Amino acid sequence: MTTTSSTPATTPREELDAYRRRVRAWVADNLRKLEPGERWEPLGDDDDRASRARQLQRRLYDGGFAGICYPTEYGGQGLPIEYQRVFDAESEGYELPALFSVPTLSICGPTILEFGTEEQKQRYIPAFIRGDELWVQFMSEPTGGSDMAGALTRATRDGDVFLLNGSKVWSTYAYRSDFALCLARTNWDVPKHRGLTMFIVPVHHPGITVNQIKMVDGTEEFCEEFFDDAVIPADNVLGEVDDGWTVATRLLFHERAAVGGASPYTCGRMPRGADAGRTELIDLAKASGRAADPRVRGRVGQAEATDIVQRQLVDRVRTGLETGHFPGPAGSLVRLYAGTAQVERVTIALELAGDDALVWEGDDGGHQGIRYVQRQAACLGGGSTEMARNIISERILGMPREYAADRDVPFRDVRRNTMPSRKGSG
Amino acid sequence: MTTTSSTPATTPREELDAYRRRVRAWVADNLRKLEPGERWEPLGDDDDRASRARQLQRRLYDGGFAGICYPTEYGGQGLPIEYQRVFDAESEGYELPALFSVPTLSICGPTILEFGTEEQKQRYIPAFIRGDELWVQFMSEPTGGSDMAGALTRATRDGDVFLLNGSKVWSTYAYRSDFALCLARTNWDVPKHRGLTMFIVPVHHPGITVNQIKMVDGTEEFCEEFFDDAVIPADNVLGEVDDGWTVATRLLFHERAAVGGASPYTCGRMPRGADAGRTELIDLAKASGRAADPRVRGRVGQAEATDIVQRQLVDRVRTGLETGHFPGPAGSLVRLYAGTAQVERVTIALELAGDDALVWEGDDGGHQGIRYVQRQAACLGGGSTEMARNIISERILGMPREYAADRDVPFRDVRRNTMPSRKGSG
Amino acid sequence: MDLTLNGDQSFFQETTRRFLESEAPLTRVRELADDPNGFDRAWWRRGAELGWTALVVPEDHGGGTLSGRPCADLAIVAEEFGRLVSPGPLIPTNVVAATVARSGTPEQRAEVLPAILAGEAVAAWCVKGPDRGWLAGDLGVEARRDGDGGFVVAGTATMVEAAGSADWFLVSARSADGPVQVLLRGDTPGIRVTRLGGLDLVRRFGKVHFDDVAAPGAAVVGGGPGDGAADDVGRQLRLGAALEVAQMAGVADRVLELTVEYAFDRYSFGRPLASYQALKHRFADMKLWLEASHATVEGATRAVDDDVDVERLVSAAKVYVGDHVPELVQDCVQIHGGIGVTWEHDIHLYLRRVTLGRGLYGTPDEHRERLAVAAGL
Amino acid sequence: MDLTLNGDQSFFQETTRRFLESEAPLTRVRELADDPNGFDRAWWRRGAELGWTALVVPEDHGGGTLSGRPCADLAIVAEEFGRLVSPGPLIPTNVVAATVARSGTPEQRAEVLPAILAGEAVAAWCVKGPDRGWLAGDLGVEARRDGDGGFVVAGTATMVEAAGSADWFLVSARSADGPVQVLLRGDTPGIRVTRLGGLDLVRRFGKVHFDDVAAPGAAVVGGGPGDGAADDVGRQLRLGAALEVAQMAGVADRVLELTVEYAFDRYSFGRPLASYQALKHRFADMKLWLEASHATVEGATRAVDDDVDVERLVSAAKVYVGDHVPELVQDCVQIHGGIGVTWEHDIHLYLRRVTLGRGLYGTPDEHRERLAVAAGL
Repeated sequence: MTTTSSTPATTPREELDAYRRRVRAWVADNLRKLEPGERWEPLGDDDDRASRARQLQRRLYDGGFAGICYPTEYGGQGLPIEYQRVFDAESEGYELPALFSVPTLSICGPTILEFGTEEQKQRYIPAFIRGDELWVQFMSEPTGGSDMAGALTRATRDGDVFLLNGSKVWSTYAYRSDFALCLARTNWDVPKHRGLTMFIVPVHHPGITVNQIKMVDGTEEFCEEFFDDAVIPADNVLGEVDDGWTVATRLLFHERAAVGGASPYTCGRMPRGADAGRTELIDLAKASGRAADPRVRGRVGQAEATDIVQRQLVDRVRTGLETGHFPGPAGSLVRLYAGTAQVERVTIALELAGDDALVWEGDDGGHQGIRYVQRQAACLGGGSTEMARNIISERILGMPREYAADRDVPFRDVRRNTMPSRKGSG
Repeated sequence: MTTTSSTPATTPREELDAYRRRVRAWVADNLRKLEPGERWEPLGDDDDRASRARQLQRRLYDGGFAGICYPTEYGGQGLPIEYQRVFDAESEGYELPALFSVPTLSICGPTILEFGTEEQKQRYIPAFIRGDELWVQFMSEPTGGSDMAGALTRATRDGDVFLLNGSKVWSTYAYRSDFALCLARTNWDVPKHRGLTMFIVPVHHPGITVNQIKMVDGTEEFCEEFFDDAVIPADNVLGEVDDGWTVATRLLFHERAAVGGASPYTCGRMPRGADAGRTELIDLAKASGRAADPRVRGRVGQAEATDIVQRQLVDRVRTGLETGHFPGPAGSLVRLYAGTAQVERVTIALELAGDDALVWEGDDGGHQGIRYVQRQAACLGGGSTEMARNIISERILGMPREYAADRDVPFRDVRRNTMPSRKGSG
Repeated sequence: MDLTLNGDQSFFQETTRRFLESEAPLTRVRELADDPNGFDRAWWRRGAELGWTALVVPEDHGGGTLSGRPCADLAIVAEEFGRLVSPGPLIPTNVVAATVARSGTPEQRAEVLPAILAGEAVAAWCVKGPDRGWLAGDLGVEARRDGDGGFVVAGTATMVEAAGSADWFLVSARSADGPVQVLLRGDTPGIRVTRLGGLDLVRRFGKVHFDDVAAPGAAVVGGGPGDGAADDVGRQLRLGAALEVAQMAGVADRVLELTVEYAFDRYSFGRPLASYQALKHRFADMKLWLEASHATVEGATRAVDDDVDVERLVSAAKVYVGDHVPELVQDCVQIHGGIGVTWEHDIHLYLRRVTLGRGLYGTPDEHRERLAVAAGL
Repeated sequence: MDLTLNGDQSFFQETTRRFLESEAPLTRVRELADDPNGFDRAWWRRGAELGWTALVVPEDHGGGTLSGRPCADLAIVAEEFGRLVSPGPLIPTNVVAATVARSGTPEQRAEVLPAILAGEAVAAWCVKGPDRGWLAGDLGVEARRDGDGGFVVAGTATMVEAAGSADWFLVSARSADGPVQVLLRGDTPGIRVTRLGGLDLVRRFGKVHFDDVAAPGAAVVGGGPGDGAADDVGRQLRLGAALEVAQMAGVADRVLELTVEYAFDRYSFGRPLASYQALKHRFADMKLWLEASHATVEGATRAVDDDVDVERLVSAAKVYVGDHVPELVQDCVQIHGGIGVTWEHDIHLYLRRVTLGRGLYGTPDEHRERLAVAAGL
């Protein structure tokens, strides 16, 4: 395989310290140091961002630092998690390919690794480790809200292919991605969890339309997809037909692990908005001319504390998951904290910005006001905070599950949202 | 009837303005003006408080201002609500008998008026209007929480009497009261709402033990009662046997009206703790030596706003109930606001008091700390804020009722709290 | 909503609502987002015909109230504006009209009021200096005496609503003898307007620069510097704040209404959202915030009309509504889920409006401070 | 709880918990409410035998850590103290012992440490002046030079824990040459202790008055006034704060545990409380607050041990735990219902403990200010 032609996995296994030295040297020579508060793949024209990610992933691959915990036979380095963590620590503050780290390498990848046939694994895993192909999730639906298993998108068997019809939403960068894991209903006569199938779907494909969704803050990273008799070969089924929920459950587990910072497959420590947020808040406080006001100072101190505790909680949850002190769903603690912390941060920023958040000279301004209008996105994307609270109470504290009216009912008989919900309310 | 021997109801009906002038004159001559922040029946030895209330009620009666909206044939003045409101306005800031206003006159009284037999009405109503007899509610039970209809106290028919067994809790001043309305189960073979009966129970009676409950702040106004084969004549049934929930529902309605300020039977405008709280907060802020700190000033301003809006909400809900814009349950809005406002007030006071809330010289001190430890009482007494939120969402917004596992089930088959819950948790 | 509207008021509310629904639906509001002025003059004239600019003007100047309470009457319009995030210079024009009617010279009244009443003239109020608070009283513009009762006005005022389309500017300025107000034509030489971008889709603001503008004695409102002018400025602030919170309450009313409907219609796991207790309790809190907001708006508008305890009651309303209504709308966004943060969904129009309203005429922090002062701290 | 305890630490935690459960159950704590000192000396000696006072003292002085991280080790005890609102001068005695071990003279170490290690001696720390903050650095007691390296100490310190039973006082005083610390016997002439009533049932505090107390050179800790002493005072504050939040986290842990049990056992309308989503979501928030509190307590204790970024991390912990743990306990009171506010129910013992802990060694407000400074504001 061509993939093995790059830097071979170090055998016999290199000592962690030696590895650390090698990483440090390579990072310094091959990656770009970020400006304070700068994010990975700095937002610009989207084209740049996606292709930038591909370049960076390729660079990691050539350096022998791509897919560190992936098996060597699929182009990975076959090393244990400690090595990835060493890389993460040493590369902190440098630019890395966010779009590959999540969801490609840490969510879609591990799911394929678990459920893929040998052919599927050989075909897809090396390609994304190399940075050739970017993946995305087709899970949420316009009518579905938090109820992933209530998918209405249907895949109808027709000989050795399936015909895909319906729509998905909230896929990130789908219009720049190559493949998607798509959950669709293949059986309507059984309860909802037992009639689903997971498909590997080429994003740019006849019968698939991808639209970007304009958000309140003007960004258009999220997409919605419409499927109109899109032809998907039966070979593209991941796992078993009608057993898609098993696959989806693991995919969601990997998502929580990635978000919770406990996945061995994420690459690098995401530069945290909080850092940016932090310097930003202090600049705002100074700009406001009220830096001496104890209320202003108190709000900055509050944001500081919230930010510090967030890092500490992430570390604790990661440790707890690794040591087995915490069950898998503990990732939801991090998710809930992240949502509420961001709400606090944005609200404080609005307060500190004063008039500048409401009116501004020139075309560019009001950032804090616009962030405030977009605020709740932090409590919705990647599983709502409501779902996180359900998971924490039911699966960490063991409290009774919410009554679900669709349990054990053939899905076709379940009361569900008929009208598309993507409508204005005015 | 002796009751008619006091000032006769003014007939033909006196003009409101003339009435106002008469009230104003009488109040000035017969009632005591309160100190700023002073409550009715200033807390002292409990004995004083209860007998003080009896004296005051008697004084109102002799002046012809007791039971203004009660029918004349039962010792009232038979006037419409406007007259009571005039009295309330004119008597604001003077001492009035709180213990009679609520629950005797505004909760127990109207319930007797609605469901009592002629004999019962003649026997009991004039006596409390005169200030001779104080009433209390025996509704809550140690194992019951918010679920009044889940009463376990049982009344067993034995010829022309009932034998009462079980216990009640959270009755205010029971040890100083004369009669109680007591909800007990008379039928265990029907769903919970259909097996209850309301009894008129003499508080100081063989087989009834009344204990005061010491609260976290040291007060002992609340009581618990234990019934041990207490003999209650069948004549003391209020309403129909097994139809007690109908009576209880109206009693709870009258309670909400009284709390919501919409009852025609309450007497006077309760001097609001908020007033006391307000001056108190300002004193605390000054005493703290931090009166110039914008954070301290902001907290005082916050408490001010919360207090002002509370009065405005009470007025709005009263108007809404009177004009029919709001349904009866709207009283729950006032109840919810009162709870959350008190939580805010007490928390701000703790903040302003600083060390003085935590340590103090001498025997008497730490009031703000102790109030803080008692804080949640404001969200529990008189129906918890959780119940208020249920009522608002279900009976004002019309949202689906919570699933109740005891609906339509014979009560003896309902899963309930067996162990007495009045136990320490350590 | 005020629970004690009289017949005229209810009818007025009805006609205003119907007019806005048909002549300025949200689709129209979205179109106006690209209009430099954010509203259409002809449309504004029709609103004026309904009485939007007449309520704070006494009858002998061609205006008139419905209930004898001009602020309460006008709050009805403001609330309807909130329900449909309507365009138009409602608040500044009325704030200026009220002062001209109360304190203007006969000439000023004759010249300005008829045009405002007819919806022909738009007026804006210049009060807030850059980097200054609303309530601190440190005005951004300075007025220097300039012979025979006139002044030279210099400085900059910001957050001036409708500055870009104003035919008249009421300028609150500081002078050696205390605050003074002058009324100037929009085209007065030396006045420069910088149009500002803003969070709200259609309410427009500007910075107004005064480069030594000559304001003759005839332009002075309320008889020159001193207590009279200071009192007028205070009344303007309170009227503006009262109308702003009324508008915010209207937003809360409409958004909660929409979200409750949504919770009934929307199914999750085979159950309507409205059946989930965690959401029901949040709806209960929001219902409380809404009713308490209505209560305090009513208290504030009546206080403005009666001029009794008005500073405290307006500040309490600005604190309560400013703290709760934006959070109410945010939680409604949350309940809507992802679509709630898309451009296509209308709820962000409402969130923008209340985020703006929270800051105008004094933030909750500024009004808390004012309440602390009033409390004797 | 720290998720990475080593074997020795886990064993130590176990033995401490078992000892407290058998020798200081809540019934005993309630009895001690009437004890002037709030704890029993013999009992304290037995606790000392378990190592409660040895962890911050280096081995060559007879102490020793379990993990090489004295503060982290001691936090284990503090957390157990929180779980059972235990009595005893745990924090002040250890704070003083740590400083004597680190900066005391050989004589001071020899005289004080063995007695503390044996549980024979109780030590208290005098730092906070009446009406002064914890962190402002303006100490309440003044020290004037008095020939050959000695000082005369005058003034009052308040919120001195265990003042009434202290055999030794470590006094942080301001002097012309900067802060200075002296170690004085409890019976030193001129020291007067006023016992204070307090919110906590068994943790006792006092005001300590110094009427021109003579402190000889031999009493000075850390070589006189200056940076060394200032550094010691800072370390004492941080150690005290870290142990205080550890104790508060222990309270939160136990109270949430009890309330979750209660929610499973308690039925309302035929359903367990734990099945009501509105409560489930509040429990989820509380679980988050608990885990985040544990996380930041761990961060703070490690920072104290490693002396890295310690001021920020201790302040963050005091802010987060101080804001969330009392509210967590309050919500658990709410879920318990009426019995939660009765004297008979134990939950108020926990609420008293965390309300006190919130204020000791700096309120959340004070630590927010400190974080703002650290952030460069």
